[in-house]
Amino acid sequence: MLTYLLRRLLLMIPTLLGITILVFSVMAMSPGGISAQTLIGGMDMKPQEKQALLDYYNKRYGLDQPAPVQYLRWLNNVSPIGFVTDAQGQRGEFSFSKGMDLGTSFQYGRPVSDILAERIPITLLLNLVTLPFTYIIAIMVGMKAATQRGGAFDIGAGMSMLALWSIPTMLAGVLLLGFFANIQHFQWFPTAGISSREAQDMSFLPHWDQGGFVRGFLLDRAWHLVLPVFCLSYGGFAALTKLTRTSILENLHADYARTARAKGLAENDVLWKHVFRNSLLPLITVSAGLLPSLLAGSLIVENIFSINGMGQLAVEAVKGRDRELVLSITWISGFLTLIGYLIADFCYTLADPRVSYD
Amino acid sequence: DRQWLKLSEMQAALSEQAKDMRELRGAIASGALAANAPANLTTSGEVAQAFQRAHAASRQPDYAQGDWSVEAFGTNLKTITPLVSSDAYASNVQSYVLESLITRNPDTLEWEGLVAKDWSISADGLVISFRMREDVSFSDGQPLTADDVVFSFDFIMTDAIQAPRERAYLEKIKSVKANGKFEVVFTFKEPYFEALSLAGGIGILPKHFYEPYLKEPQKFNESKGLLLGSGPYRLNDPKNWTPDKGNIELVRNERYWGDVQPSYHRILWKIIQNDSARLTTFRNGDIDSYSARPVEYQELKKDPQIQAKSQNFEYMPPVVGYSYIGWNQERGGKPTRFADKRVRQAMTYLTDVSRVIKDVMLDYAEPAVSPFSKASKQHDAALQPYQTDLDKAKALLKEAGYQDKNGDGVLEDKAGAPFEFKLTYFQANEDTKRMVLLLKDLYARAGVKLTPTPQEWPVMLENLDKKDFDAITLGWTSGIETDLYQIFHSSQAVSKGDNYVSYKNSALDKLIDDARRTVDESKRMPLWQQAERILYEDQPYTFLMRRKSLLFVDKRIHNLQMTKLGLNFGSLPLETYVPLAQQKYTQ
Amino acid sequence: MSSALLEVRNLRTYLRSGGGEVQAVDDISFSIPKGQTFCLVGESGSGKSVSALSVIRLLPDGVASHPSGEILLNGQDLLTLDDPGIRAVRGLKIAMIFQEPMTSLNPVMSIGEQISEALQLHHPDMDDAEASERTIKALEQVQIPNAASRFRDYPHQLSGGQRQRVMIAMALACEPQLLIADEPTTALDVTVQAEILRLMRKLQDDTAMSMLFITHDFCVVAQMADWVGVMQQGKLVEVGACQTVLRTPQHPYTQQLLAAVPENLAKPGRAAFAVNPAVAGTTELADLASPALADDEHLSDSDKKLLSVLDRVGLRRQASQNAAQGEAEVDNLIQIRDLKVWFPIKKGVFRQTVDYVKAVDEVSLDIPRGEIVALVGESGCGKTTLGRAVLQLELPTAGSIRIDGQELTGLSARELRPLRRKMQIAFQDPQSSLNPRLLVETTLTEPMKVHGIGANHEQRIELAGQLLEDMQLSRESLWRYPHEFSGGQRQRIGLARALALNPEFVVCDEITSALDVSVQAEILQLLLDIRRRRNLTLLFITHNIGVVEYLSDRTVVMYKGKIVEQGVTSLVCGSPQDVYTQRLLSAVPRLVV
Amino acid sequence: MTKPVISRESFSARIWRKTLAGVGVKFGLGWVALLVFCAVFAPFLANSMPLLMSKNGVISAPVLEYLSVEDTWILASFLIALAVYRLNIDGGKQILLFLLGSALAALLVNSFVKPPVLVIYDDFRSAAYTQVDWKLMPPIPYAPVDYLRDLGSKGLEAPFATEGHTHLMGTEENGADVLSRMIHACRISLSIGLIASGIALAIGIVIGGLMGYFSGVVDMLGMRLVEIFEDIPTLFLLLTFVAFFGRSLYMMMVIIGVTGWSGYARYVRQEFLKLRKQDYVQAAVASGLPLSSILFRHMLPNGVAPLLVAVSFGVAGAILSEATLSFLGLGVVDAPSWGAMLDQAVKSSTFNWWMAVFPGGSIFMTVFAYNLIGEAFRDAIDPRLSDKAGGKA
Ligand SMILES: Nc1ncnc2c1ncn2[C@@H]1O[C@H](COP(=O)(O)OP(=O)(O)OP(=O)(O)O)[C@@H](O)[C@H]1O
Ligand SMILES: Nc1ncnc2c1ncn2[C@@H]1O[C@H](COP(=O)(O)OP(=O)(O)OP(=O)(O)O)[C@@H](O)[C@H]1O
Ligand SMILES: [Mg+2]
Ligand SMILES: [Mg+2]
Repeated sequence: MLTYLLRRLLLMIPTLLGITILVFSVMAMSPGGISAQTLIGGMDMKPQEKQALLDYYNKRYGLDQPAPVQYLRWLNNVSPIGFVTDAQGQRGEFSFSKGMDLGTSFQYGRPVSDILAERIPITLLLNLVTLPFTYIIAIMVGMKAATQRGGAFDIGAGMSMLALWSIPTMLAGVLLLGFFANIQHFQWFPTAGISSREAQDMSFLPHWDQGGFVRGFLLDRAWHLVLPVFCLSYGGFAALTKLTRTSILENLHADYARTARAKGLAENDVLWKHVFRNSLLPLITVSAGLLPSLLAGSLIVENIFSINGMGQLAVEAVKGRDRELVLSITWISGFLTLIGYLIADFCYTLADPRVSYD
Repeated sequence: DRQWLKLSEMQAALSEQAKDMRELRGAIASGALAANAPANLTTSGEVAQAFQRAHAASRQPDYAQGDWSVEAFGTNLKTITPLVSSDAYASNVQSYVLESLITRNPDTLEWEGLVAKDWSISADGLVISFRMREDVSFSDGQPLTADDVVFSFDFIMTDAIQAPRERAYLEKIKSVKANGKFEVVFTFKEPYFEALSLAGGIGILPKHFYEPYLKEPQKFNESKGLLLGSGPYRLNDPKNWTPDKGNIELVRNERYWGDVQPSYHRILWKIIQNDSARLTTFRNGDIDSYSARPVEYQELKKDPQIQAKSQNFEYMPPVVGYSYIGWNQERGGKPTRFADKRVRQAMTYLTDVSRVIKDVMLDYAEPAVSPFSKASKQHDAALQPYQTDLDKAKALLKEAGYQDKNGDGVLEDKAGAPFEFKLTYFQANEDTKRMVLLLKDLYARAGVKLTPTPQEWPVMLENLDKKDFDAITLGWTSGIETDLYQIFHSSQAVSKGDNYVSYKNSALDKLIDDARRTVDESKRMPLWQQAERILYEDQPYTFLMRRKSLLFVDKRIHNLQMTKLGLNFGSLPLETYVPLAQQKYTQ
Repeated sequence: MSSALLEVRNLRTYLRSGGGEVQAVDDISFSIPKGQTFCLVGESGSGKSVSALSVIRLLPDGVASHPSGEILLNGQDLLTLDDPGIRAVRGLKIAMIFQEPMTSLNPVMSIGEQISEALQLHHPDMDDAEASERTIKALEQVQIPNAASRFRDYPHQLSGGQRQRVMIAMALACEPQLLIADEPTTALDVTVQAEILRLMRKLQDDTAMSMLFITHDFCVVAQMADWVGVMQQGKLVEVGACQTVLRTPQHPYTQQLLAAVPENLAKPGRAAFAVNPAVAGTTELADLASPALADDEHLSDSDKKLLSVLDRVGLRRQASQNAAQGEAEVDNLIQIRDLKVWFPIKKGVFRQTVDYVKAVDEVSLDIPRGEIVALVGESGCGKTTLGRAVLQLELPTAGSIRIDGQELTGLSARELRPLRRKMQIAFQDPQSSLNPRLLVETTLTEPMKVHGIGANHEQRIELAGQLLEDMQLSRESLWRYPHEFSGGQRQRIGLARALALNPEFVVCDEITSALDVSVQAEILQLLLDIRRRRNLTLLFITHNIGVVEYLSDRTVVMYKGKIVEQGVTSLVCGSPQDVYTQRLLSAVPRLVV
Repeated sequence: MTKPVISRESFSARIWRKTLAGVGVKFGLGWVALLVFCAVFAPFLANSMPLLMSKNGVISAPVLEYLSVEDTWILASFLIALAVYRLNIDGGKQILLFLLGSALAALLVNSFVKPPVLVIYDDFRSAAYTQVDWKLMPPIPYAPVDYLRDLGSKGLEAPFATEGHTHLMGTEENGADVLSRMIHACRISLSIGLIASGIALAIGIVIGGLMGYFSGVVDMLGMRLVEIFEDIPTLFLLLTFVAFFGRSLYMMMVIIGVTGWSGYARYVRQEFLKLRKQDYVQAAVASGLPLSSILFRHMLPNGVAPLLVAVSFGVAGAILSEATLSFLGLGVVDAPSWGAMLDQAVKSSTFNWWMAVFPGGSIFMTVFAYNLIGEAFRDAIDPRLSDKAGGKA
């Protein structure tokens, strides 16, 4: 198991390197490339002032050097082992404990690590709420469809899931906002953010107060998450439901299910005790694959619901050509995805005794 | 971590209270308390000029303190630390917290003292000395003295501090000296017509708060929420605001020194990037104002639900900027087709500004003749906007050598190159896009082919720096009095200067230099007018229009008035309030 | 037959499939007396499984219907039972085991759990401790070593034979009166099959249960059955006591089936060569060979002759080696020397090779021109790998392979191409051995074109047509797709493809094991016929000893990657020397009538 | 022994028949056919100039004069496709012939069609075109970029709201007729889906095929490449590419294609790994067939069916991608596209239902149609699903 883990982690390194190289080259090859000029937004600056600022950035980020050198510099800063660099960008001796420095965001002027530390939890929260939600619904529907194969429910669910899949997220988001967060229709949910200002002064759990019901931080958060989470998840229903259905159907007709029936087990027990666990296996495998698409989905959902997560940040970073931020966001989301795959594989080992890694 | 934050807030509050108690005791002992009685109880005679309007508001029968003011920003702020921040949103926030020596009177547009009591200017205009009020303190209780003003200047002028823009302006100042505790003297290197506003407009930073950062400038440059001042509102925690909070919240400065206390308990800005979400939030009553595009404005004005809950304003503030099309005259060291004055004039004749205003802006704009607004004294009333004239334009183009030789409908120059150009514009603005599409059709009638080229902001900036574009449409903001130097002086046509159309006219250069040096307004204005006539003739830009502000404000907000500076909504000292009955947010 | 446990009367089972109905079981009647075994035989698709599933009512509800019939278990009609009723019968009174031990157990439940589940289901008051105790007992009963410690094992940790034992343990846990076994040994090796069959007979004796045993192998029938029913297209064409049916089959179909068993096939033109030192003769020979008799001066001439025969047999090994060498000098088409095919086992962070699966290990073998060499051995012993290695489909780790004296190893694909013409391969699975997207014509003519056989397309088509006719297929078959043929027909096309290049040497990898006996017989006869006409050399991989004896001139026995015995077929099969070979042969069920 | 059912139809024909059996798929194909029709004949369906008119006895067809290079090429390609379809030759050759034909058409059209560069749509409502003996207008008499300036349109009018000129689906922000834009936008939606998936498929097959056939080091490196493209959220890659390389329609197709191949590669690899072990592939190797034949004749066609399913979903995904990019403000500029229209609706704070419903509905319908086709196709291919009711084997 340990060697397996180690091997997987080692294999991540070329992938992550590849990701950063790819993104870096895209940025470097793009018209204008990465240069200090893109960092200076001010219009009302005197030429010499501008020049001074340019020099400052050039020195700091080495932006006047050729792209490969810039990349290596960046890589050296990011990797936990490498050469120590001082404030002037001079290279010092080799060290194994220098720590990671994700650099400073061009447009925010803040350490990238700080920014990400703020944003990642939000996006992860959104996704981690979405994932089980998607799964529960998909499994329930898929199961019912499989057991009533060919029936009205099966066909209806299949069609409507496919239809859901086909609705563009932004349309759904805007319609949801327009209808369920609008005083003109149903103002059931808030329009923006993931918690309201008032909730910061509330206790964590909902409770009754002398003034009446206080929804508490938790409930407030949940209330804010309803629409975004729905928007993020509905697209996943179709694929997962289909998968669940297929998987259950396949297992219902498997030899071991027949064995179980021959033992005298009732159909329901066959389904739940034998078929269900086996049918979950393919679902575990795809769960990791959902993560990147969820991260991408966050891009739109966060935009519509004014949630300050990674997605929102990614769009801003790309539009603002914030090299350090773009690079870190990509490799970190890549890393998260890879970890996701790893966890999924690990869960698979737990669920399926046949698989073992040594 | 949320709980932990609250804990630290509480600690800060407690320690401040303890300090207050100590000070209070000291004050009682010295018998100074009487002078510090609550400001809004004092009679009008004792109210400083700058607070007169606010005072009048507080005399309204339904005036009440309380409630929050809630607004929305369309983008997330990166930082609200003064100097480091660069956007209008941050400076909006800062205006509630930082104060300067003087402020402009909304009715007369004259300067009047805020932190300064009065000031004197030397005869040559090079030395300005301000006498300051002695009762001003920062929101943490420390008194504000001349030292703080001197510090503010020195701080900005420190190279390590990332304030190149401010530094560039203040370069004209030779020195700032404290003359005693409450007098400060600014000395200029050369006469400058805007010297007073330059000196008096510096936001006063508390020395005790910001001085430590001189040692760690990097920390300051990268900070996101270092904000403390003497203004009516303060950050709950002046050091630790971060963008991830998703909103910005200011609380009332309980120690505010001003003659009138502000009305709202809190000022809150939410970040809502999606336009329709912002409107919905406004509809739902969760934000107090909504600034609309012309098309929206017209629709929403008719919307009964909006009508029932809000008041709408359309106005043209005097400082409103103008939009233009800049014709690039030099590319890669070679003159372009727009280097020919006749071509530029022809383009202006083709640009049917009144149609743009009518079709795109729905009449919520007025044509711009020059960089100077109609109301400005810099403007020569005799100049009228170019009247659209297709024939004149065609004639001018023909004179400049353009003709359709191959019969494909597009003009060719003498060398046979077709008259095609790309018009660069900022992609995110719908109105601009509509306008460009309209211009495309208008130019087509004269056989000129326009290719719309929307661009991302960073790309556009880069192209401006490299002067890599055919023509561009953008806007400039203006002040009460507008300096032409930065944009039209030929010295600014160097690389990365703001004269990126490479317009050069030595006569204009001389006029600009003279005007800037002339402190006497009556002599300066004719110079500006002369300069304006040259610009009018040369058309380095085709001046388009000035847009009206179109604003919906919640009906809760009372005492909204139009001033010469525009709507008094959000102007300081605060004049608006929410009557008790309509208050929505409790403390 | 008065004490019949199960009595099936006029059972019809119709299955809905696609648009129409299949009359899978058409009016069958039989009965199984207590403690006895009833065997159902018949070819694939004849309705054996459906009959069995009808009895335990495991056919899907919506699909199956029974227009007529009764299934009486102890006089109670199972067809009229409601759902809970039939569930009480399943497992408790009738248990069933299936063909595929690999998939019949739930892969994610431990075997102990699965057995106790059955126990607790039918004995609701049994607590966990007792259930596991009974489970362990059941496992011991089926001779699983260390039953207690294997309780928590998962199915994949067991071998195929062990899994089938677990299935049996599970079926017998509740001590049913009737056990239905649907081809329980078809997927297993002969040696394992023998053990399982022995076990089942023993358990039957112990528990006095009845058995409904389904198989398509008459040899197994001979070992197991008290009663036999022969099915054909859903009908029971012949029922009777085992010996009677096997000895004196009445129905032509039964006769035809019995005749197709390889042992009963007439051996074309080789009867004389078949010196069969049959088991019967061995005792006499052993007597003769005893030292007491050896120095007896009074031995008769005939006895002396016999002794010398015995000597020859004893020295057979050496003799056959000498013979092989001698022949090599004459005409050995294929010469394999010290061939190793090792598959690396990679482990660890960097996937270092830590060990090898020695699929083929130091194998030396000569195949004389024009002979059929049979390669036998248990599953996984490396037969296929060897065959593929000869054709360079698997790269050998070491050793040399020569065809016609030309070295094959180390040649590049380009250099190999002309040699490929000489050697071809045919496969076991008729489903996957033909490209489903290509017309038979393309499958046959494409290789010809590559190797420049036939001057033009028309000529190649003519050749291909000829080839099909040789295979007793119509010429029109050229213009069909593979899925339009039956398994046997496809196998013929597969052979035709192999022969299209007119090779000298063909590897046949279990080409008949997926086929019914009658089809198998046809193919075998065809093969002999072709060999005769084209002077083909064959490496015939199989695990069916009957086929080996019928077909091959020489036999090679492999065990764990090595050749343990080789020689003339009659000698190897008649008096095996190697322990493994002996075990293999003794496990082969014979149609001893 | 039961005789196997002998049917004379080929594998692909059987898949086709099964695919077409459902109701959903017929609807899906119908919708796609409608889109194709609209895309091909867009200039004749919605345009500002008369199809035919007679002035002073002279009959002219202004639409034809103004047909752009693109219009002409699409028409020509369509005709070639029809002709090729009629020819009785096998599939691969048909496709090749079509590609050749339309490339030739592109060449010819580019050198011979010279429509006017500047079109002033207002003129078609001037005397020159109104005072005629008779004229035949297209069903929707507005071009997609005809902003109706002469009619004083201020944009954003609801369906049937305007007097004097009907707009079945209203007008958009700039005053152009929504229906006309919708019709012309079919081209973008169709082409972006097909071309982008085509590019992705080509890359995916090559890389996946190499990985699957050679395995070992090639496989290892290839998988890293796949992971790289898989782990960066596609939308993010798209965003980066578009932001940095500008946004023409073609660029967008290429980018969506270049970023979307990883799934196909994985698929092909798996399929090839499986196929490599198949006996008929082994037999092909044993027969000494050349590598190209093994890869493209024996392996690819057998692995391609499940791939096609993935493609039909991929096409749907590409359409959504375009819409999403438009939504994030990175769409195509002037050309009418559903995504851009939806974006207008979504961005505008005054919710204009016709701007959301029609383009949004079309995106939905198109994606749904492709998904239906893909689904039906998958069911047809996957025997485990379709024939389950029957046998157990
Ligand atoms: N679920 C089903 N639906 C429809 N037809 C079926 C079904 N199961 C079996 N059949 C058909 O019923 C007939 C009898 O099948 P059955 O499985 O009993 O054959 P078998 O004798 O057991 O063959 P084998 O030796 O291959 O197992 C066959 O034609 C088969 O195709
Ligand atoms: N590509 C491979 N990689 C690793 N091991 C393999 C490979 N192919 C075969 N083996 C192993 O080599 C051994 C011999 O396999 P082979 O297929 O030759 O057996 P076989 O005698 O043909 O068995 P069967 O009768 O089941 O067909 C087996 O243990 C098998 O697991
Ligand atoms: Mg069967
Ligand atoms: Mg084998």
